[in-house]
Amino acid sequence: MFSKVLIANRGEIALRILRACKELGIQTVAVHSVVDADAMHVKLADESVCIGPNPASESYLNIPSILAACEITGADAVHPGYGFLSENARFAQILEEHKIAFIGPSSDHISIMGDKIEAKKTALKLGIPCVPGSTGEVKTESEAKKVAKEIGYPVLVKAASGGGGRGMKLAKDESEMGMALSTARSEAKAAFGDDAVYLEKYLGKPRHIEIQVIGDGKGNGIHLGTRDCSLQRRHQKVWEEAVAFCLSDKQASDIGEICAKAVRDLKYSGAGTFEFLYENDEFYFIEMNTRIQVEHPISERITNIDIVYEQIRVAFGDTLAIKQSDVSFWGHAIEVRINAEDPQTFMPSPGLIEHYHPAGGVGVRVDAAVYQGYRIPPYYDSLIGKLIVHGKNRPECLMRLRRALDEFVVSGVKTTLPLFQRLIEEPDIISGNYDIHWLEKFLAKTE
Amino acid sequence: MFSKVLIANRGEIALRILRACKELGIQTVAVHSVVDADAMHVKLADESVCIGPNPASESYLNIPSILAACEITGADAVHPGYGFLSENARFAQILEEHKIAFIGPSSDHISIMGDKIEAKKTALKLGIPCVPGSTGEVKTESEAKKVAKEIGYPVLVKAASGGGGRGMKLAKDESEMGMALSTARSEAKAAFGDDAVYLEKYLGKPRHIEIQVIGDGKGNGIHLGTRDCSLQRRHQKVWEEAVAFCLSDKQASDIGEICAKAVRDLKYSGAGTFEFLYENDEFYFIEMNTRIQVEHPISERITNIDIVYEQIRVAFGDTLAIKQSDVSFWGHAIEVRINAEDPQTFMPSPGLIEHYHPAGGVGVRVDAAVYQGYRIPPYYDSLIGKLIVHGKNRPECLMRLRRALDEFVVSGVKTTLPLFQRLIEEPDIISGNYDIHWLEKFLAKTE
Amino acid sequence: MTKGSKVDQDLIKVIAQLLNEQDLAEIEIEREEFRIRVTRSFANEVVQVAAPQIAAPVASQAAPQVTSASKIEVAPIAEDDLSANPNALLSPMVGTAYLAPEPGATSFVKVGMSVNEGQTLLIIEAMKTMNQIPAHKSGTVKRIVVEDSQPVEFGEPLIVIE
Amino acid sequence: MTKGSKVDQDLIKVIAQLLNEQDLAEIEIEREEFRIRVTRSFANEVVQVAAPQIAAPVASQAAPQVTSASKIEVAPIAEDDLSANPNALLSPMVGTAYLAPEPGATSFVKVGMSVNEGQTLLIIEAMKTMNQIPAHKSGTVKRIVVEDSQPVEFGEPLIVIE
Repeated sequence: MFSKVLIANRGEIALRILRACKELGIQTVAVHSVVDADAMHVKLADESVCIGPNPASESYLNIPSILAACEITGADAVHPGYGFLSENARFAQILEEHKIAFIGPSSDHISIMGDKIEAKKTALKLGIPCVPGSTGEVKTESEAKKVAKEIGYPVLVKAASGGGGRGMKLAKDESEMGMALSTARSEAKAAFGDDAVYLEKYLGKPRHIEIQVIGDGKGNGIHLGTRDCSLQRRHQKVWEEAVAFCLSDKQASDIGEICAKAVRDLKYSGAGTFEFLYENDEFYFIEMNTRIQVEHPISERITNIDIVYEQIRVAFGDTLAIKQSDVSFWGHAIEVRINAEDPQTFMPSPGLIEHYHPAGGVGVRVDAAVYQGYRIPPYYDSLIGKLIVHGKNRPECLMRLRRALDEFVVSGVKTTLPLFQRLIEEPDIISGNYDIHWLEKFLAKTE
Repeated sequence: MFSKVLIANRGEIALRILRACKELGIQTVAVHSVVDADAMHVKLADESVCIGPNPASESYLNIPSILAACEITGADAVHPGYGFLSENARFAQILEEHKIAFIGPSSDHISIMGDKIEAKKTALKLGIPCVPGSTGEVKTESEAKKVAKEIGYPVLVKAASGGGGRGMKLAKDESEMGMALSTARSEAKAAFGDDAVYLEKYLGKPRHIEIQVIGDGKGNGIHLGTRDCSLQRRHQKVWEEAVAFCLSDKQASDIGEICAKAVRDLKYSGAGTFEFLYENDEFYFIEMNTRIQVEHPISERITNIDIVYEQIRVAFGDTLAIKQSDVSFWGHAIEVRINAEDPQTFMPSPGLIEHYHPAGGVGVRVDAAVYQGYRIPPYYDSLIGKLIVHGKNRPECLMRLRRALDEFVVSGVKTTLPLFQRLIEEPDIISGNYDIHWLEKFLAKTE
Repeated sequence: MTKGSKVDQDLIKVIAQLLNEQDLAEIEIEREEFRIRVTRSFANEVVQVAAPQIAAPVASQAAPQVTSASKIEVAPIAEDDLSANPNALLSPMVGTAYLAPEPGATSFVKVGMSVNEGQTLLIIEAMKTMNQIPAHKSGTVKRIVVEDSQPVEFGEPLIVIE
Repeated sequence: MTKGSKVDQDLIKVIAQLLNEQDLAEIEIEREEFRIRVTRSFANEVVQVAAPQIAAPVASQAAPQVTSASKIEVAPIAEDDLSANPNALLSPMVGTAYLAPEPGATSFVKVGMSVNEGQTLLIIEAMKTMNQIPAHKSGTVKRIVVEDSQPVEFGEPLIVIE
């Protein structure tokens, strides 16, 4: 096993990785910006190295600095977490060249899945159902209109290098195509330095369904079931459930097996997620995330499999010890993301945590990197913790979530906890009757 | 279902019960002594009633006061937790007479199991293996010597109404019998107002193994597997594990089925625990606890069954919905009891909790009724919380426990957390090579 | 005097600025016939406030029938004060308070009445038993805190005698 | 009064500096007709002490090679002070510090030497690259904080020039 893992991240995921390393008996190195010297995972790590000033570009995204920290600490592996350098193929490649293990897939797989057009081509080859759309980049308005007519309006124009909703425009009919194309292109250029765009059929009321997979790079691959992450605001998930309760068992195991087979065929190594839109019993591939996801704990809870353990083991070169037949699903799990944000306006709310008391008791897991007296810095994203609850079935899980939300205290900063207390009383949430647009409509209605 | 449950207890178990009620949609009434007005479960309850001054005899043991609280709040059921009135047959009977449900077995079953001699007779009738000993009370020294010769020295003289090690004396050979008999008798008289004693074979290095059961009073009964609670100090458990890893699967399911059958034959209602000493592949019944146990969460974790839910449901009159074939066991769980005590001398350490930060993350459950700024009163027992960890197997579970202990912060008062940090490094603990005397020997050695 | 206070105000502003700039907790200045002390409060409050914060999320859900000192939202501050007031007769038990011997009858006492120590002031019913509650001292009834048929808990103020 | 308050202000600033430098909690000065008391609150540390508490259980396990400001057990207090001292040259990068241009060679500087701003004082190796680290000001080398071949992190004090 690795003797020392450097954790190239911060916040709750850094603590998550640190916990897994400690439990596997691996030494840990926390790297951090100046302001993060007080972070909980830094305090708990065996060693820590300040790698730069507060802006992420000079610290958590600073590849030379992180490599130098590997050198001076003798770390033999790097776990990138999510965000930051986790899907940076160049970083993975540089580590490969320096004979330091990257706890994630190969740089080639990151590259393929990081390019949306390439990813879709690969998915189609692997037999993964995709959204009807252009087979690649569309360059001219006339080409776009031709493709759009084939797949049927409304149509989305999307940036090839995009993400997080930027560089994405809707054309409801042919008259809107010119404008959608040019604005998507210029947004894409500005945001990603690449103006390539492609077309996709727009779905009216889809759900966001995703499949958690793990491969060992040797042709073994399994899936850990489905998640429904439809409750989103500006393409940011706020509430996730496992399993995706709108699917029949057969639908879930069929799409799971398609994804597991893709992992085997790709000889993909590490954890990954296939994301789909789901409407009228059809799945439409959106993208594959080649890293651990924020919402991984709900899959862990229903399968009793520690995904970060498995990431570390396969990165070390172990053969995947879990077969698909070993994976069973028990009950239902929900995660809500506790962000330091105003629960109505979603304005970030950094500052001092005056009181902190996490929920406890049966069926409750809290992954949070904060503590009473911790000052949330204004430089990074606002996720401060996750509340994960588990129950025998969805109604029991919702009741437990309601109970846990009542106990959870974070004060001094605003958080999204009150939003969840509102959501849990909504009939559509209780019945599970929501799609990817539901939350934004709900928020608009109650503004 | 019940509309309102009165929780006749305090501390972590009161909070545990409150959580279950909230999750089942039942209103809650917290009753409390004057000093406990600040307790966490009182703050979280729908209603609260101060039932008397701080001494337990005037509040938590004050039956008229608790009944009056039921009357004025309209509670239709009482959950007694553990300790206090939980095994008080008279209390159960008074509630029965007042048509208020007692969330526990019938007063008859409490009476039978509360009398050690009666309990043993019943166990023998039910086919439960017992320690060889006198068939009932021994009255004279000559009778005692005769019985002791038959079962073989060393022999324990035990109080019929005893518990917690009081009224219990060892006779290593015949010459010690006279003294053991008279001192046990006088201790029993002083402690329990009853000088009846009986004899039992003394076991040299037994383990404490127990079986969690649930019955519905209609002839249905299941077991939730085994626990090993051998790590004790002065007959107080400090560390419990599920399953009892010294048993083969067959041994575990055989003894489990014997206990489940006893529950069915007795028409026992509610949760209960059959406690055994175990030595040389033999089980010896000690007693049955007719209530929820402190260590119930480890059984909950490996079976995914919420024992408090089931207690409430069967007390309401529901038929047990879980069949034995529905009960499966996954992984290993360990609970450590966090007491506000000096970890070496075990002197109680009440006072203000200055910092409190419970462990979190995957596989960790914390049942604690304290918070930062809470003042632990000096009137009650010193249990302030429980740390429960779960893993795929015992080694993984131990590593997770080590990790969680490193994270757990309670300051301002002394706690037993440092004891567990020492224990987890002991080879005997790691290998599981311990019996009911191990901990006291370890503590004596390191004094 | 008015002018003086204006001067003090300016001085306090200056001191406050100093406290903040220099990250100080307290400044005290004393001269002949003049003394000023300015303090700035920090984090100590953190700990004590923790308790009510935990209760806060529950407030909206419950509709407690029973007034409890622990529920900040429910209990009027005045009652808390009464609990420590030696003039207040506190309930010795949990039960239902009755101000008259039977429904429709005249109350045992009214505000303004003189009472003697040991005289029955009200009845608390618990477990179908009517418990006569005597005055703990002689004096005049200043206030009847409970209403007829109201549930009371242990230690709850019932009647104030001065 | 205005003049007086100006005097007080200056005095308080001086005292505040003393409190901070000397790490004191309170200074009180009393003369005839004059008394001043300045305190500095440590309440904030309550919160900061929570941090070491979390770290504490770990202390026995780790054998950190890298000195980190966050590890109370490891970092000498002096270094914390140096980070804020304008005379201290702080490391602009993570790497390994070398005091001489090559193994066995004479050090770039010694304590007591005069140096000019921009003059190379040491080398930090990162990613097999030798980075010359220049003096941030002219003056006399008062202290060399790092040892030869020591790993350094971003912002770590290297050399003090006065």
